[in-house]
Amino acid sequence: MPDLKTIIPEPDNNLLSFVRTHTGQNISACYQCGKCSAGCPTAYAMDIGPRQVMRAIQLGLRDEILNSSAIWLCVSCQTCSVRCPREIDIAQVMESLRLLSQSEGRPPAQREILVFHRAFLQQVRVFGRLYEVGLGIMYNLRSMHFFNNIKRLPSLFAKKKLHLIPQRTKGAAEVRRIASRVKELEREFK
Amino acid sequence: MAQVKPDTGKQEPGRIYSYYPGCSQLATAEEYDVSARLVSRKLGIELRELENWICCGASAAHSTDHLLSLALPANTLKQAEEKGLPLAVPCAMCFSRLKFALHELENKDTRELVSRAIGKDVSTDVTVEPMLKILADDDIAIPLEKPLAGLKVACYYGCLLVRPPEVVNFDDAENPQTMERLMQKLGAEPVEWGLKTSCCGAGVAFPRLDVVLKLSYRILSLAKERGADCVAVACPMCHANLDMYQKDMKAKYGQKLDLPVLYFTQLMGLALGFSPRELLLNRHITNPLPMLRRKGLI
Amino acid sequence: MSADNGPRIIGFLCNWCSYAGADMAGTSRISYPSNIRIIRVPCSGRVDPMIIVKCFQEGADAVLVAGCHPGDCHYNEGNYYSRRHFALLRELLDFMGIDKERFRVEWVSASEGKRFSQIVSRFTEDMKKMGSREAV
Amino acid sequence: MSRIGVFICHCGTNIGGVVNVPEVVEAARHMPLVVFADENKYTCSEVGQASIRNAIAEHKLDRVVIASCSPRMHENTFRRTVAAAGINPYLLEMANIREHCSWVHSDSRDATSKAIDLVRMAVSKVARHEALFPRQIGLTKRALIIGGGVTGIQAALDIAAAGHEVVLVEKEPSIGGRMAQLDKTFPTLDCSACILTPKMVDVAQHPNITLLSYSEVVDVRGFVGNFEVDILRKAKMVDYDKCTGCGLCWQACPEKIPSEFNLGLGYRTAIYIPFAQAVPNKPVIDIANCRYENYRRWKETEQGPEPPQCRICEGVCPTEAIDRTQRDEIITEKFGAIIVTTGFKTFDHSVYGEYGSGKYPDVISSLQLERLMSAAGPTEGEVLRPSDGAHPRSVVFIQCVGSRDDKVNRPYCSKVCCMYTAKHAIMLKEHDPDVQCYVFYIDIRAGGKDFEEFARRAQDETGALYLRGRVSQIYQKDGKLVVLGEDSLMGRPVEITADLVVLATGMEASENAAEVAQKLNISYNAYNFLIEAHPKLRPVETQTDGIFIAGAAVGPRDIPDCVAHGSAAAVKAVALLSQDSLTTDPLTSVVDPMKCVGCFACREVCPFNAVEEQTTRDGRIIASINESVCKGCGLCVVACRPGAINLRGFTNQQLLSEVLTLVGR
Repeated sequence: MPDLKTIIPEPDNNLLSFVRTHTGQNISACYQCGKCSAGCPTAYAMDIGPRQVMRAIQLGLRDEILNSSAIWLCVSCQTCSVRCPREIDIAQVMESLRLLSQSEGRPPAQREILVFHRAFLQQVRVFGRLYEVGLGIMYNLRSMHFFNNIKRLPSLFAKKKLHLIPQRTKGAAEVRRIASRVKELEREFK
Repeated sequence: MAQVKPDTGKQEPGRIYSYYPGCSQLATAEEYDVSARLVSRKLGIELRELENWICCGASAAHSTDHLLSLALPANTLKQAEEKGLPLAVPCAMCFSRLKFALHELENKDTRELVSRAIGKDVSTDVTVEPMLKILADDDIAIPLEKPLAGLKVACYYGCLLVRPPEVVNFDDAENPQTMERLMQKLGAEPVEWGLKTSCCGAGVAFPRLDVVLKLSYRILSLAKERGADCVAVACPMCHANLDMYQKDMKAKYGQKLDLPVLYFTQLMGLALGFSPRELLLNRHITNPLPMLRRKGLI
Repeated sequence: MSADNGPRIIGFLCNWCSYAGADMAGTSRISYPSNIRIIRVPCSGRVDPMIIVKCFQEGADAVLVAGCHPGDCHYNEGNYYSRRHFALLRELLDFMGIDKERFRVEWVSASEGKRFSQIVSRFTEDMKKMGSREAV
Repeated sequence: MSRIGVFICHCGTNIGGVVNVPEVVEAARHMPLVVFADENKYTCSEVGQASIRNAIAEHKLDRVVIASCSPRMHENTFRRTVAAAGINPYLLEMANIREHCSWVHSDSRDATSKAIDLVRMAVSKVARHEALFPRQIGLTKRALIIGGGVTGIQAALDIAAAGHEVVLVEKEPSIGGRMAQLDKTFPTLDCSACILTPKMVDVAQHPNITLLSYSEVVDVRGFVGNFEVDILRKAKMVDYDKCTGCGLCWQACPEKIPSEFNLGLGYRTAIYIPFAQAVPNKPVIDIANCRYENYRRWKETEQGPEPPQCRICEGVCPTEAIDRTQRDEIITEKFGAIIVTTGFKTFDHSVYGEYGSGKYPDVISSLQLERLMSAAGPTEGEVLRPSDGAHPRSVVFIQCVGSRDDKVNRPYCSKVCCMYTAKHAIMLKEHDPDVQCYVFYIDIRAGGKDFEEFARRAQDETGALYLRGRVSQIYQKDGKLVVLGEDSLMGRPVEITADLVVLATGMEASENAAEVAQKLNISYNAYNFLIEAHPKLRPVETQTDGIFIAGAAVGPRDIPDCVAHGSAAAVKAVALLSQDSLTTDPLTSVVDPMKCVGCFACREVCPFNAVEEQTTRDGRIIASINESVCKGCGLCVVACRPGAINLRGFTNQQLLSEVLTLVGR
C-alpha cells in the first residue's frame, strides 16, 4: 500500500516528461474519469488502479508508481487504451513504467511475475523457442514455489500437452545473437 | 451468411501463406496447429512454415526489454518478407507481437535501431494475418460434410486478436463478429454475449493463478449462462486458461462448469468431416467428446 | 349542495398557483373525490376570514384555502398575509366550536397537480371520518 | 332584471363522456335569471362561438355563463365572443367543468351533480358582475437604465437604435463596469478593453442616449409608462462643457490615493479619471481627498492646524474648467420604462481568516490579477508580487472562494470562476513560461460553447496542475506562502510553497442593489440578486410592469450572457415604449369614498404602492386606488375594516353568493 505522506509537487515533474518522451502519451490530458480502472480486469488485485497510476504521474509520485503492483499486474490486455475517452494509451504507459522500474533496479512488487518473464526469456535464449516444461521447472526453482502446478503435470503429460524432449532449432543461436546485440545497443544508449 | 460453394479442390491464387506456428503450438496447443493445418489444406490454403523461426518474445519480452520485444518479431518479419508471402499466424499472442512490431517499425529511427539489433535491415513491407481472418474469409468455399447443427457456440476472442484496433486492424474491438459468421457457415449457432473480448488473465497463470481463475470463471460462467455448449477460441493462452483450470474454479467458486473449450479450427475440422482423433480433441483437459456425442456431432 | 352524500367541502384557490395546480390535476387526469367545490380567487390573500366563517355558518363541512408557496406569490407577499389571517381564524373557529381540522390552508404550485389531488383526497377522507357537521 | 344565457360544452367526449350534459342544461334552465340554456359539441370552435352570438341576439341575453374548460384556457376567447355580440366582455363567467370535473371524476352521477353546482355558482356570480371598461393611459417614450456596465451599455445602445430616448445612469465617474477591469476574456482570449471601449464611445456619441455619469437614482415614483425618477448628480467640480479631457490636471495633482479601479494595486490622483479609456473622458474631483476641498472644510471651522491650499489643477487647466461652485444636485426625469443593470462586485475574501484575512500581500483576488495582467494596469501588464515586486514562479489558484460555501452565506456557484481561472493559468504561462500553476478546485464547471475545451487546454497544454480539493489554510513562511490542501483523487494531503496565491472570488450583487430594488419596489433574494417575474419564461421582467432587470444583477453571469440579457431587456422596454397608450386591466380594487375612513390599512398591505391619498370635497383625506398600478390581488379588500374597498370581478358579494349557492339553507 502507498504510504500516506504529504504530496509536495515539484514544478518539474520529470515522470510526466519521461512518459511523454518514451510513449508520446500526454498524461496531463487525463481527467480522472476512472473508465480505465472500471474496465481493468486485474485492477481488483492492484494496490493502486490505473486511474490512480495516471494521477500519480500527474503529481510526480515516483515511488508510488514504480513500487506499485499495478504496473506488474497489468496484463497488457489493452482494454483501458481502447476505451480511454482522452485517447491515452494506458497499457503502453504501464509497459514503459515496468521498464523504468527495472532500469532503476527496483524490486518488483510482484516478484513472481518478473521471475516468470525472466525464466521465459531464458528458455527462449536456450532453445530459440519457448520450452514450456523448462519454463515450468525454471519458474518453480526461481520463484521458490517448487510445487507450483505440479499436481497438473500428470494430466498434462497424459494429454501429451507437454513434451519431455525440447526442440532445439538453429533459431536458438539466432536468438542469442539478437539478445546480445540488443544488450550492446542498450548499453550504447545508456 | 455466405452460401457454401462445393470444394473444387484446386488452389485459387493468393491462397499461399508463410506460416508461423508459434511456440505454444508445438506443445500445449499442438491441437491448434494440427487442426489449423488440416483445415487449411482441405480448403485449398497452402501453409509454408518458416524454417528455424524463433519465439516472438511474448509478454515476457515487452515487459522487460522494449528493444528485444521488437527485435525478436522483427526477425520473423524479415524471414516472411524474404519469402514474399503474407504471414499466417494462429496464435493471438504472436500475432499481437508481430503487429505491434510492424506498427512501431513505421518509425524510421526505431526501424534503424531494430535493423542493427538483428543485423538485417527490416522493412514493414509484409502482411501479417491471423489464422481466423484467413479461414473465415467469405471467398473461401467450405465443403460442409457434418454441419454443426444445434451446436451453441460462445465465440471468445480475448484481447490480443482485436486490441488495439489501430495496431491489429482486425474486426471490431468491442463486438467482433468474424468467428460468429464462421460458426454460422459451419451450421453452428453462435450465442451473443458480453464478455467475448474480456481478458482471461493471459500470461499470469503461473505467478498469479488466482487472477486467472477469477477472470476466466467470469467468462466461462457467462458463456454457460447464455446457453453455450462450448467456447470457441483462437488463442492458445485463452485456451489454456479457460480449459485447464475448470476444476480449480469448481473448487473456488463451487460451480461445475464442464464447458468444453475448442479451437475454432477444431470446430471447422469437425464440420469438414475430420475425426476427433485427427483433430486431437482428446487433448483437452475439459473433455469435449461427451458433449459432441450428445449433440450427435461425432 | 349536490345530491351525492359525504362532506361538503368548499375550496378557495388562488388563480395563479393553486387553481392552475387543480387544472394540472385535470390535464394529467389525476382523480380525487368529487366532494370539493372550487371558488377561484386572485390570491389566497383575497380570502376574507369572514367569508370562511360564513361558509361554516351556512353549513359547510370543511373549507380548504390553497395558495402559492411562500415566496412564490404572484403578488409578491399576498400569501404571507393570508397565512397570518388564517392563524388567527383557527383560534376563532375553535372558539365557535368548529373543529380546527375542518379548515385547512395548503400551498399548491401550478405544477403540483398530484399534490393537489392528494391534499383533496386526504382532506375528504378525514372529513368523512369526522362526519358531516349536523351529525356532530 | 338581467337575462342570463348558459352554454354547456361537451368538448367532444372530454366533458360529455362523463358529465351528462343534457341534464346540466336542463338544470340550468331552472336557475334564477337564466332565460336560455344550450349545449355545444365544441364551444370554442367557430361554430360554437357563432351559436352563442346568435343566442345572445335572439334571446336578448345580457350576461353569459359558459361551462367548459378552465377559464385560464379560454376566458379571453369567450370575452371576445360576447363582446362581438355587443355584451360587455366582463359580463361573462365560466364554469370549469372539464379540468375540475370531468377529467378528475369518473362517476357520471357525481360529476354531473358537481357540474350543475359549478354552473349554479357561475350563474349567481355573473348576475353580480358589472360592466367594466379598460382604461387607456399615456406613456413617456423614454427609458432609464440604472448601471453602465456592459449589460446597461448593450441595453442602452439597443433601445437607442430602436429610436427611443435613453438615459443611462452610472454612479462611477465612467461607464464600463467590471468588464473594463478585465484583461482578457474567456474562451477566446480577446482583449476586454478592445471590444468594450468602442461600445462605450458609441454610448457617449449616440444622439438618443444621455449619459449621466457620477450619478445615482434616489427615488422612483409612478407606474408603468409613467415613472418619475429623482437622480442625484454628484458634484464633479469640473465643468464638462469647458473641459477637454487634456489630462494636465490629473498629471499635476499632488495627492495620491489608492486606485479603486486597480483594486488598491496602484494610485490615482484627487482629480482623476478612473482609467485611460474612461467615458466620459473627463475628470472628477474626489472631494473627500482633494487638498483644497480639505482646506475649505477647515476654513469653515478653523479647527486644528491650517492645511495647505493646493489648487494646482486650477492653475494648469487651460480652459478654466475647474468649477468649485458645483454642488450635488437632484434632477427629476420622466420615463416609460426602467431597466436595472446594477451588476455585481467580487466577494471580499478578507472574511477567510484561514486565507490570511486579506492581510497577506501576495494573496490576491482574481480581479487584482486581471489588473496586474492588464497592459494598462499598475504594472503595465507585468505580473509581479505585490510584496516585493518579484516575478512569481509558483502560483496557486484557489477556486470557490465565496462560492458554494454556506459558512460565508454564499451557497451558490458563481459560474465564471472555473473559466477565468483556466484563463489565468493559460495567460500566466504566456506571460512567463517558467511559471508553474496549481489550481485547487471542487468541480470544473465548464458548461458553454468552447468552454470545456478551453478549461482542458489549461491542463493539457499549459501544464497547470489541477488538484481536486478545497484549500484549508495558507500561511506565510520566509517570504513565501505555504498552501495546505488535499488531492482528493489520491486521498492525500498536499503542501505547496507558493510565491503568489490567487483567490477565485465569487460574484456578489453590488452593494446598492437591494437599496435600488427597494426604491423600485421589485423583489430580490437572500443574496440581493434581483428576482425575475419567472426564472425561465420571463427572465428579464419583474412583477412590476415597466421595470426590467438584466445582467449580473439578476445572478452570476458571464459577458456573453449579460450582453444577450441586456438586449433581451431592451426588446421588452422597446415593445412597451412603441405603444401609443397602455391598456389597464379593469379588474382592480375600488374605494367607496363614503365608507373610507382614511386609516390607510390598505396602503400597508398593498404590494404595489397603488394606494394614493385623495382629499374629498369635505376635506377628508381618504384612500384611492391608482388603477394603473393596482394588479387586483385584493389584499386591501381584506385589510379594509370598514369594508370600503372591493375588488372588481371578485367582490365580497360575488364570493358570498357562490358560497351560498353551495351551502345556503
